[in-house]
Amino acid sequence: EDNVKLGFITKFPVPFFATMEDAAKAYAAANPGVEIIYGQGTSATDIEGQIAQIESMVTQGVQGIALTPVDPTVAPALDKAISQGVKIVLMDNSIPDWKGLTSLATTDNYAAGVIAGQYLKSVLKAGDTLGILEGVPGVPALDDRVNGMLEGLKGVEVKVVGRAGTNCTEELGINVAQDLLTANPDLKAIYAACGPPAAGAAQAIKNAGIASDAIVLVGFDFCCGEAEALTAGIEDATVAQFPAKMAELGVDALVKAIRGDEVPLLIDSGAALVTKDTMSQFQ
Amino acid sequence: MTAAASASPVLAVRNAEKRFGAVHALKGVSLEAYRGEVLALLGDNGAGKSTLVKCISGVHGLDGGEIELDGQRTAIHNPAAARSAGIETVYQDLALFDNLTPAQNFYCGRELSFPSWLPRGMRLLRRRAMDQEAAAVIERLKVRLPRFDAPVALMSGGQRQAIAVARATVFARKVVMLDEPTAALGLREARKVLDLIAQLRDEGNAVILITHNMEHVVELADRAVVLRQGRKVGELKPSKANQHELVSLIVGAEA
Amino acid sequence: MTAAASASPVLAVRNAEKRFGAVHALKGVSLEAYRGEVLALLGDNGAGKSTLVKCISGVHGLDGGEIELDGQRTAIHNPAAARSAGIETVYQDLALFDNLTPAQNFYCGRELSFPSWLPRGMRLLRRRAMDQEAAAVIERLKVRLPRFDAPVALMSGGQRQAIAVARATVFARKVVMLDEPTAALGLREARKVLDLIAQLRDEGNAVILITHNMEHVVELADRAVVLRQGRKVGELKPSKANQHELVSLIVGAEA
Amino acid sequence: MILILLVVGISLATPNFLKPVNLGNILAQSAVIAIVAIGQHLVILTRGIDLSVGANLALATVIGGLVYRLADSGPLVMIAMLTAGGLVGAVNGIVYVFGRLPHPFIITLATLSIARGLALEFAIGHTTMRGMPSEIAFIGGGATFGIPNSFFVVFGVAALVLLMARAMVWGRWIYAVGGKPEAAVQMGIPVKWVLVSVYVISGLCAGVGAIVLAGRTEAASPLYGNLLELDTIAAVIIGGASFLGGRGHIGHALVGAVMIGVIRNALNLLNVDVFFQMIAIGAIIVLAVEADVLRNHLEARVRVMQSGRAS
Amino acid sequence: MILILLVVGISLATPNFLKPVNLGNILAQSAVIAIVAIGQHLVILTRGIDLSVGANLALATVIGGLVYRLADSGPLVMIAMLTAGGLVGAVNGIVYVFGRLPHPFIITLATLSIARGLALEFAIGHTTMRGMPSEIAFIGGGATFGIPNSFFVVFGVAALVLLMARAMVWGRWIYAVGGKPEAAVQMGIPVKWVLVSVYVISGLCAGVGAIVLAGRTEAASPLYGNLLELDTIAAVIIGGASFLGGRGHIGHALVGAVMIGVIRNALNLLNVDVFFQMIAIGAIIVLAVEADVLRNHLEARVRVMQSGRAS
Ligand SMILES: Nc1ncnc2c1ncn2[C@@H]1O[C@H](COP(=O)(O)OP(=O)(O)OP(=O)(O)O)[C@@H](O)[C@H]1O
Ligand SMILES: Nc1ncnc2c1ncn2[C@@H]1O[C@H](COP(=O)(O)OP(=O)(O)OP(=O)(O)O)[C@@H](O)[C@H]1O
Ligand SMILES: [Mg+2]
Ligand SMILES: [Mg+2]
Repeated sequence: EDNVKLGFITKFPVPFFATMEDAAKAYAAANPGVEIIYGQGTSATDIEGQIAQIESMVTQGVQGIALTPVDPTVAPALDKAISQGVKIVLMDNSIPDWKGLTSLATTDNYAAGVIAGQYLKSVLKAGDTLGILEGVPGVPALDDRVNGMLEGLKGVEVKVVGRAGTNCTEELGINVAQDLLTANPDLKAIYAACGPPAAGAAQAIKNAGIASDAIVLVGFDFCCGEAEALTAGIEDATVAQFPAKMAELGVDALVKAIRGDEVPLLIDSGAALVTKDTMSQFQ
Repeated sequence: MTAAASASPVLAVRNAEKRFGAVHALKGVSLEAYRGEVLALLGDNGAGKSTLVKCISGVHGLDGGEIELDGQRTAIHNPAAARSAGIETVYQDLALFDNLTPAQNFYCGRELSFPSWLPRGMRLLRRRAMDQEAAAVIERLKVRLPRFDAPVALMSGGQRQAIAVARATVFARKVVMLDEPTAALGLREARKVLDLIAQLRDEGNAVILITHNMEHVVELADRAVVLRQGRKVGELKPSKANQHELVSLIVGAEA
Repeated sequence: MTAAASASPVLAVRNAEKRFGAVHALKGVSLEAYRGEVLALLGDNGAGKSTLVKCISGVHGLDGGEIELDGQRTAIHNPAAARSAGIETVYQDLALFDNLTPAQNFYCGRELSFPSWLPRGMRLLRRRAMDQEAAAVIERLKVRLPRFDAPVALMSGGQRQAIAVARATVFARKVVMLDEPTAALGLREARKVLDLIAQLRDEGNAVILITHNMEHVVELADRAVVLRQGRKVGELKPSKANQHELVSLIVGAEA
Repeated sequence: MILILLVVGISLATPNFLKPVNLGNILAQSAVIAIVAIGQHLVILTRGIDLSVGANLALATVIGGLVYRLADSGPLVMIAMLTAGGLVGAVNGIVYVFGRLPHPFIITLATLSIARGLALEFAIGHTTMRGMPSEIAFIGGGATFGIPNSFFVVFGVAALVLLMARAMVWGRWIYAVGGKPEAAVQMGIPVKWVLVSVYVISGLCAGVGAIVLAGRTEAASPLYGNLLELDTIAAVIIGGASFLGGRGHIGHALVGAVMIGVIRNALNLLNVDVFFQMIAIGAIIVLAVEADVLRNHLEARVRVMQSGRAS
Repeated sequence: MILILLVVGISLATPNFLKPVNLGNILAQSAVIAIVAIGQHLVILTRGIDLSVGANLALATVIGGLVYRLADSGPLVMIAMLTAGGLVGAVNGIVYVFGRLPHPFIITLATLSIARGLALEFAIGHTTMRGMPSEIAFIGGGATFGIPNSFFVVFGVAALVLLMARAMVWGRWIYAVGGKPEAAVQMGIPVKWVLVSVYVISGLCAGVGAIVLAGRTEAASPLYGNLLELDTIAAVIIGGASFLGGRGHIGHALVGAVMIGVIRNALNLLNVDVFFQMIAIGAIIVLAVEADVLRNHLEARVRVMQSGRAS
């Protein structure tokens, strides 16, 4: 078979994307003839950095790029790449209304949010209060996690008593959670749209000396200290994606497409609810 | 010398009051300056001379009293107003821009520019004309500058002072105030500045000169006003004869 | 007056050379200063006087030539070295800290502190002692300051200069250089500074005085060294009689 | 100078670097930083700082994006972006000057936060809005004779500002205000208006940057321009301007911007791992500035020695 | 002053604000900013700026986290964090001073990038490492008599630095260097070492901040301290220090830090919408500073009028 050269671009340095990169490296090791070069941005808002990476990969003559688009606005750069014969596979999240892609390997964040919402619905009752630690306001994938959760929660009249951005950092997570707890001593549940603020919220609950079963904490990502919080019983559930699977499926689809095989437009790598009892399967 | 005391004053200050927090720097000072006359403003350190100059030039606002120009009560809100009313000032701290060349310093705030129908800031600079004219003035004052196109930052104290004095002469139209213009000057340069002051006077300006050098006062001044601790303590016509009287006015009774 | 020219010089500069880029500021200048003597350093603006002072005080390094202290060739790498070798300087720009009070300015870089076994920066300040001693010196100089505990930023030109001169007197031990110390001073303050210079001399310091005031030179200086455009053009004993000769040395042949 | 050394070194290390398409990429990638750095440069000339440029740019794209939804007109959208940028700049300048704030840091930090908040608030769905008029896409993403159009925009803005700063009275005043603000007051320069004007121009440059970035991405986003303030200040300082005001040349700010672009591009081409990229960028920037310092120092030395021999 | 007004206003708007537990929260939330702002304050006193504090703090927690994995010893981990912070500070100071850089902006921007890169590189799994010795958890997260322990840390650091700045010769030198650097050289002050020392202390403060934050979260993370540089500089400037150096008081920097904490806390308590929070933070900060400016202005006026009547 022909040798292929691919680019693999992830968003920014968190374990989720590191896991994806590792999976891609494993794929390249297992498939001689597949050469992959890697790139990563610096933050959740590093749009210009990602565009620069796409451009320089094209310069280096890759035949395809698998990437986790940090923002829909990288599309023109991808279009330019496609015009040079480069195939594009998106991973993790899509670019709405963009038709250039060969395939998309993803967890549907909205659907995953619904999973979290349904879990909350199962433990909360009408009149309970909920605080939301958002991710980075304006980042669609993260906003979907919140909107999906609210969708999943429909049916019980839960009162949302606070929403604040955390930039997906633990520091802001702990501060905002602390303030939520103060403003609403009767708070029943906290939902965090990414891992670090979930861990921060767990720490805030612990520091406030609130009994771990007095409050429901649901996170997202299953990373960055959530495992410890689940083990300790402070965090009750989180939503895990399967980054390794996502990367492997994405790269595989790209290689196949370059070699001329037919690949499906949508590849779902799935998401699942993780609780203390089920967490061992996800580690 | 050429002054006509009977003529009306071009500049008059009446009962000027100025406070800086607890410091009462000017306590009801009045003075008058006439065209074609050199008025010496004397006083020991901290007497309030520079403060008075800055009030007239619009840097400070007066807390009380008023300023008349050509008999008209005038409010001088800022230095731009003073300059366009024809008052030029050589400040004690020189007010030079270290990052600009002598010519640029000369015309700063008064740039030669065109076209005149544009607002001032948007006009184009006439660099050549400014360079030439500034060079001519410097030449006239016989100031030796190491380089004419280098910023003034590295020039010697005297060179800097000469530039500041030269600047005021270019724009003088009515009143010129010089706050210790010869303090850092060498013999030759000091002489040039004195000549220049005489020339400014002869051109019909009212010159207000602050200095601690009695020889210069006796040589040039038509009248002298003496301040002590913010108060006007005397006014007389200086001469070799009454130099001692002047000195005791300045330093106070105890001297 | 009390100088013994036969004694060996406490400070000797030999063939000092200094360039600033294209400007050749010192061209092989030599001079000697003796204990108990006032040496006037004269020259027109830009002659290189301040540059020479700054080379001796360690602000600039020499490009050529050498400096001897008490007959020992000494490299003065920085101002701290000069100060600890006993050389105090009053700079033309005063080197005052606008944000500090007079007392703090006095002792800056030389703070009274304890315990002495700690490295200097880590010792504790003896504020009271510094405040009192500084106040005493100011008192002695009869400088009128509006407030003693306010930063010097807002003081008048003369007040600032008086503080800078007073500072040098506190630490004088061997050589004191004063770069135009009376330039901005009123009559009374100038007199005090001259008295102080005499006192520094009588205490056995070698005093180097830069000034443009010939009266002061004639009154105080035991010897005068004249610079012109970076070169030493003469050295003589100033007196009323040869004041004219001195002036023509300073301004050059054409005058 | 240092830029040239850098370019030579990189081209030896990675052959792709000198490909025309890559050089075009670098220019396009540096364009936004360069344009905004020009405004930042003027602000720094007056001893100020403008932290709001990045958020301002984002807000301008969002406003432009909203206008585009009302009318698919390139000129209208551009005017909207420029107006938005200029307005934020005017707020900075006016509050700083007439509010007598001790330093522009606070107000521009505040407008950074406010503009970012407004951009998120206004953006439809609080997120990226795709689509831009074709004129804007042409300016930001197109190329003429293989040279990205954004390069011409940089060139145009630089030439215009250079002309204003060098040939106009106003430019002289900027240097005077930066050199010695008190003296500028004493000389009767309308210092307050000069200060306001540089913030307005910095805002307008952010508006131009918004046009270029929106054109390049064919979208508007409230997240654009993150940390652009640091990049532009770095470009200006690398270019040799001083925070003490009154010193520096616009050309140098452009060199600084391109230098940052070249370093980032080279690290991408060399496939350097992300974490190491961050380390390398920091190190290279310091080395570049340090090299410049040493060069000036050596040059001064050599000059002294040469003139010594000559005389 | 303004802080008090702010507090009164907020407590009227939200009754929860004055609850002891919330006041404790504010202190804990402001602690890191306050500690790091103390170091930043010294740097700004000397006309400098330290952009690296946030990344430095992150690196320090990561180093501490690594040491914790080797030995569960509170003192050892603390020493590791302080050493890491101090070292980065030393690099800043030494490169700036002995590299004769024109301004510390460049080098601290570089170490910001480098320290962040190193933190990511070193962190196990490139991410948050949970777990801290109990001593550190006690310092950062515990409370004594209902007062968060981190408050005592802030207090201790502030008292120590205040003592050093006011009572020690070194402190006088800092003000001298900030007031007029050339004069400081002329007076024989070891200006270079004074400059190095403030960057080292700023680094050490980042190290202390790392201890508090790691203790509060019981974790180490390479992502900590994002934008902390802007928060601390804002705290210092809100507190009234000047970028022109030599002016300002450490107490004011603390007030500035608490002010930022109070504003953020109040907006959370009031359940203000995310985007509007950003807008409100910006607006309130400017208003607070502006109120202070006006107050000073009025006070000066009143004083002139009173002394006018008295005489
Ligand atoms: N901006 C200011 N704020 C506070 N006090 C001031 C200010 N300017 C001057 N002063 C004080 O006002 C008094 C008069 O100062 P001024 O500068 O007018 O004296 P002067 O007569 O010019 O003295 P000199 O001959 O030394 O220049 C001094 O006590 C000075 O400290
Ligand atoms: N740091 C510097 N860099 C470049 N040139 C300098 C520097 N310092 C002084 N010069 C130049 O060196 C020459 C001598 O200057 P210097 O200050 O020594 O003169 P001076 O004799 O003290 O004059 P004045 O009586 O005016 O103070 C001048 O031409 C000056 O412009
Ligand atoms: Mg005065
Ligand atoms: Mg001199």
